[in-house]
Amino acid sequence: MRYLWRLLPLAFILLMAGCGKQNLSALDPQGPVAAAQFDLIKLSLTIMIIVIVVVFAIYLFVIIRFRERPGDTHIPKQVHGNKALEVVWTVIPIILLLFLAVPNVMQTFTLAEVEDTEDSVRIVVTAHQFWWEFEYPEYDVVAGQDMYIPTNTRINIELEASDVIHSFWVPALAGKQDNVPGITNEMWLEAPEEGVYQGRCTELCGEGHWLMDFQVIAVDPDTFETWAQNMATTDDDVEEETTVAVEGREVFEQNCISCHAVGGEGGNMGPNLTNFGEREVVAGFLEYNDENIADFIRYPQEKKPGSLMQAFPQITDEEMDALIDYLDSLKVLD
Amino acid sequence: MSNTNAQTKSVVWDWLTTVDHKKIGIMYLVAGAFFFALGGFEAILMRIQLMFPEATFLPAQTFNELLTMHGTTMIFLAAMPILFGLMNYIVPLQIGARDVAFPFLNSLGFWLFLFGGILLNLSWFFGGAPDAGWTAYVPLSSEYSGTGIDYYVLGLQISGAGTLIGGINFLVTIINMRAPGMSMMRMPLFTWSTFVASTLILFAFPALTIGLLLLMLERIFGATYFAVASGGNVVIWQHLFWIFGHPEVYILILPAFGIFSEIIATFSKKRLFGYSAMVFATLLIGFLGFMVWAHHMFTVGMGPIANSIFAVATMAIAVPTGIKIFNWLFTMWGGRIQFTTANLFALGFIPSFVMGGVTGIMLATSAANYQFHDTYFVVAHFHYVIIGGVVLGIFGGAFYWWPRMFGYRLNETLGKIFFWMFLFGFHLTFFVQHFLGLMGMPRRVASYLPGQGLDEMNLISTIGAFLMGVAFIIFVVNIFVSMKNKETSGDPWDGRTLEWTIPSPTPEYNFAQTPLVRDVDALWYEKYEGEGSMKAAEPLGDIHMPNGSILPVIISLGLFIASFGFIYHDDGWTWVAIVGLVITFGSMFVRSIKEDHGYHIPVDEIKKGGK
Amino acid sequence: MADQHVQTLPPSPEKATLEGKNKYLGFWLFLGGETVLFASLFGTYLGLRGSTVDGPGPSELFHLPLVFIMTMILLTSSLTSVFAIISMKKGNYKGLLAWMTATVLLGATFLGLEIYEFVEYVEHGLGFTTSAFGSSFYTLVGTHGAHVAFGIAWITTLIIRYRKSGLTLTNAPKFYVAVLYWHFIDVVWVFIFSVVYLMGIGG
Amino acid sequence: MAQHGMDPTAPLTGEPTKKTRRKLAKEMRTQLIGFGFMIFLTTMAFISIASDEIPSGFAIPFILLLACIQVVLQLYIFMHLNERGNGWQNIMIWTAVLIAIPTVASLMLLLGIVKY
Ligand code: HEA
Ligand code: HEA
Ligand code: HEC
Ligand code: CUA
Ligand SMILES: [Cu+2]
Repeated sequence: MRYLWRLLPLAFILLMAGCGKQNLSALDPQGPVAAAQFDLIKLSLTIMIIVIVVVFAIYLFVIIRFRERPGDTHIPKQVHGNKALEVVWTVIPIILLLFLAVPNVMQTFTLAEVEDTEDSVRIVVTAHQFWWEFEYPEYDVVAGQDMYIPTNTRINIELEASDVIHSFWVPALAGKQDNVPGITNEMWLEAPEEGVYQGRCTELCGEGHWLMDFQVIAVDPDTFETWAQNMATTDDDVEEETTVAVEGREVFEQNCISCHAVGGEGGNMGPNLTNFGEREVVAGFLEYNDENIADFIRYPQEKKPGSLMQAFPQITDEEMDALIDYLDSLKVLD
Repeated sequence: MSNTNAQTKSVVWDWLTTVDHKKIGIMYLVAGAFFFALGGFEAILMRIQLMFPEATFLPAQTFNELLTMHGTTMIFLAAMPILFGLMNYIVPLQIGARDVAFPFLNSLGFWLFLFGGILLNLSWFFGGAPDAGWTAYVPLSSEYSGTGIDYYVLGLQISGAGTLIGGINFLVTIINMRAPGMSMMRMPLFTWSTFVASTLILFAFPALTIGLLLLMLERIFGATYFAVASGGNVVIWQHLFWIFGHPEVYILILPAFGIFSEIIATFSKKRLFGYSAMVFATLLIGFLGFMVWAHHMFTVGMGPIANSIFAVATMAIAVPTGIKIFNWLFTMWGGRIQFTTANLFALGFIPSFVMGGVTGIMLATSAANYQFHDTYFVVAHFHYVIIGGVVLGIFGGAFYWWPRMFGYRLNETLGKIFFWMFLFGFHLTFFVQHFLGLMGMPRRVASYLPGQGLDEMNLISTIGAFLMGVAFIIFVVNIFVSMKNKETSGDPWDGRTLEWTIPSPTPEYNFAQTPLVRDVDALWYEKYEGEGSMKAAEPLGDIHMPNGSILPVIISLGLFIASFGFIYHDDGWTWVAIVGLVITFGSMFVRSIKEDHGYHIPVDEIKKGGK
Repeated sequence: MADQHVQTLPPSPEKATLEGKNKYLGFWLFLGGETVLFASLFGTYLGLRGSTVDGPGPSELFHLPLVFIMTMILLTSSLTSVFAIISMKKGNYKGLLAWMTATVLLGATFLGLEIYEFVEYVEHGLGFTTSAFGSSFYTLVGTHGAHVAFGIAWITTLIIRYRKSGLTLTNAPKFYVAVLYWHFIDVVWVFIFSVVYLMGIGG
Repeated sequence: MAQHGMDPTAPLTGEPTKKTRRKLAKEMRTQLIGFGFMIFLTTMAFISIASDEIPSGFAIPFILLLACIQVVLQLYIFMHLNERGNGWQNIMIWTAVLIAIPTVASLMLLLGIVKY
């Protein structure tokens, strides 16, 4: 019997093996928080499968055994009820629920414990229609779209919103919490493995909701340290490799700086672009290539409906090449 | 005053002014079915868009409008009104009454619902439908959305008022107008569940009324309850919405439970197993339903104590629900189960609903809910309970009571094809959505990206939705092709309860003589243990009937007109609001000063009709 | 029909007919709904009462003497409506109308004072849109005020409509139910003066 | 049905019975005492806030208690909930109160500002 119980979730996982992307699925947890939640999911699922099996068994027995057969016209005995049975099916569910409720309450409190420790990293995540801002108060760093974290380190996250409610979800690392205007929510997570984890907004926040994706990039703590230092210290003169990039910087300073910051300077109406050259995706979801970057800058609303970035159809091809060169050169790691 | 007005009125006028609970019931059914088709159509459009990744069948904005209107339409304008239709028609018959307690208000409730529903749907033509989800979370719905939300607010406010009136009406009817001998503990379960659902309406809808009022004042008159910049708080809306919203889902499911209790007992040819436990469980579900609303808000940041309390309270609902499930199973145990279409729906319900119910308990696991919340897992859960529970209940009830309501039986063969296709399509659509959610697909997304392992299951889901659509069309066809099968017997299923004691078609006064009830399942008792037919509790005499009135239509119309004045009040339309309100309050005034004592149907006529 | 019947006064004319019973019960149920309705408003107010932003707060605005007078007036109007029902049960129809009129007049005075109060607050800088506190305050107290206004209109209609008819089995439930409504308005006010005004001043 | 033989529009004539009249006289007394009590409770509430002697830590719960007492008095004296035949009315009103309590509490506390 015991053996059977353990088998059930296993069967389920086998069923699901190969389903979903590793860095996206909640069924393939990559960190302690997601793992704890997955354990609860398995526990609850096990209990639910027991319930389903019992109900289905009685059900099938009843409808087969007591079906009306041709010519049968007997009047069944009009039973009123049965006290003992009633007690049984009241008490057993209560016991089953206790098995779920107790660990759940414990986990609920564990997941709510957000305390800074010596080597924990704090990140303030501010959600905007339809992009993400990550501030590292301990490092004086602001990043956009890509959330860099050190592996094996407790990451304490503060969630805020600048306009409507959003929700911060990185299924492979941790369940979600909402970014609510006027309220600060907290959560924590940890990533043991280096990698890129897909994150997304899960609260309907307007037209661009479905594309409000971001990435969590876990790197080893040393790399992270370098990243954070460079993010904080790079100032305006990013090493410009080509003169084209210098031209590009001019275009950028004319058009874009009011909304986008690079190296500490510029507005914050759009994502910080200090490390844009290291993005894997543009605007959270577009493959990183010149064409997509150009298209997005010219017609952001066509690429990402609802996007609040201003469109720049007037930028010439030449300017665009320079601009992209410049954006490409914005790197902080090596 | 007591004139027998036998004037022949035009058919349309007759329906517009009727206060007969049976006609009002039928109007609810027709309007509800229309909105069901509309909401289903909207669902099909969404499923087409989600069939393939990055599809461009619908713009994101339109998708958001569709999902909002689909949810709102299905809950407020389809499921609830259809249930109201069945309650209206059946409950007075089940308790041996000639009408509901307030026939005039009954009619008013219907027209308010209808005009509210029309208003909501007109938004499609005037600047776009609401787009913030059926839950209309602020500040998206208060500061970041267009006029669609105004239609949502006012449409729901008006139809909600109708629902509240209906709820009070059922309560008073059930408490005060039961036939002699029909004690509370002899009432059929459908009546009981109507009673509890009406209580939930009575206490849940006011919270929605206030929520909508605040949202309206905020949007139209600049109030700042939710505006963070002026010290407002956006979580207030969520509480108000869910204090209403969670009981609402039990308002939907309890009547369906009632329907299944009737069907299962009838077609097992057995008395309901554990009647008093069933009643008690219904009451308990109703009560607990009010104490768990915050399980929709686990991720909003209330804190771990609050989350834990609401999680455990939510799980507790499994117990009374389980009691009901097992009582149904044991009603069938030892019975003689007939597989009529109506009963097929009940039999399809049990496994489907249990699957949806247990995922509800999984969702209630607060720490795990952080993974489930706002994903397709939730979508799968609630369609399993709503379609596997409420919608199957509605169709089961339709097949069961059709001969009573319309005087003919629906075709069984077509009915069974419909059932199997619908059930199969339903599981196909929604089973895979559990996995979609866990694999990282949020709900309310206008599309998804390829290469994330979500493609195949979305395609499967859409195919299932098409099957449901085709099945529904078969049902509609069935309605028309079956019309010729006139049902002459008033008791086609060997029924157990009072509604089957009446000849078919149902006379407008229901019972020539109020029946005397001697046991649960009054008719069954008389048929198999008593004297074969119902005893009468009163001598044959004139029957008092209420007069019809057009005022309900006018009152509702006034509010409908006033709504436009509010919505466009910035454009100088305030006078429209005033005109509308004058119409409404004016006709209420007329109603209150005009005494109307109805008329009597003389004995002779009853003798003719009741032969 | 029954026109010749002599109708003698039953002990509870408001519940003598099925219609009367239905109305009586239905109205109580409605009051149950109203309870949740006002609870929602009270909750919202309590949630937001600290959010005065730059506008004035409760302790700067509220004046106990005015609220005390308003409370006494409303309480007294509840009593006059009780007298009205006692008159009704005695078969004293004139008394019923007279006491109902007194109730309406007291109610109107109350409403007048409330309007005066609101005007005063607006002058002191608390508009409907000034702050979340302002919005929720006006909504809660204003909804109560709207109930008072509706009650006044309702009872006035009854008085005018039935000024000559004498007490009948039709209008007895109507008067009775209107009085129930009036008491309920008073019940809500008890919480308003305690929770909004007294707690607003007391901390 | 019940109203057979009754004409709802005919003015009700005749005197109340002796018994009814005695009951009404007693009722009058109850109502007046109740009213006096309500005035007293209200005045107490106002005084406890107006006076500087009483700390608000005591005054606030005290006035809330007074409000609850007063409401119960209103319901049972003015509104006659105590009379026979009001079973359903009592059930429904108290259910409403039972639902109102968590409603108010959660709107006050569970707004995400302070985490519980
Ligand atoms: C008819 C409608 C209906 C019904 C009946 C239910 C029933 C239940 N629901 Fe569901 N629910 C919805 C409609 C419904 N729900 C809707 C529409 C939403 C989404 C709203 C939105 O966000 O848009 C929702 C969302 C929802 C959530 C929020 C999810 C989220 O957004 O994160 C939760 C969380 O707790 C939940 C829980 C439950 C529970 C515990 C039950 C229970 O009542 C189920 C009880 C039944 C059983 C458990 C099965 C039978 C029992 C037994 C056989 C006994 C033994 C069982 C055990 C021991 C487990 N529901
Ligand atoms: C009673 C409630 C109810 C019912 C019955 C349904 C029925 C269906 N629902 Fe839905 N649904 C909700 C309530 C309901 N739903 C709610 C509350 C939401 C949340 C909204 C939100 O997020 O705000 C939702 C959301 C929702 C989503 C998620 C949207 C999103 O998050 O992006 C999806 C996606 O698949 C979906 C699909 C369906 C389908 C395929 C059906 C099918 O069962 C529909 C079947 C209907 C038909 C089969 C009718 C077909 C009619 C025709 C084909 C026209 C023909 C006409 C004639 C013959 C006259 N629903
Ligand atoms: C009105 C303010 C505004 C201006 C001006 C603006 N942007 Fe943006 N930009 C945004 C916003 C907002 C976003 C986020 C869009 C989204 O993802 O929804 C964004 C996103 C981007 C992105 C994707 C960022 C990422 O992290 O993937 C790039 C690249 C970009 N902008 C480049 C530019 C360039 C180049 C210019 C000038 C030619 C410019 N922007 C001008 C507001 C602006
Ligand atoms: Cu942000 Cu959805
Ligand atoms: Cu719920």
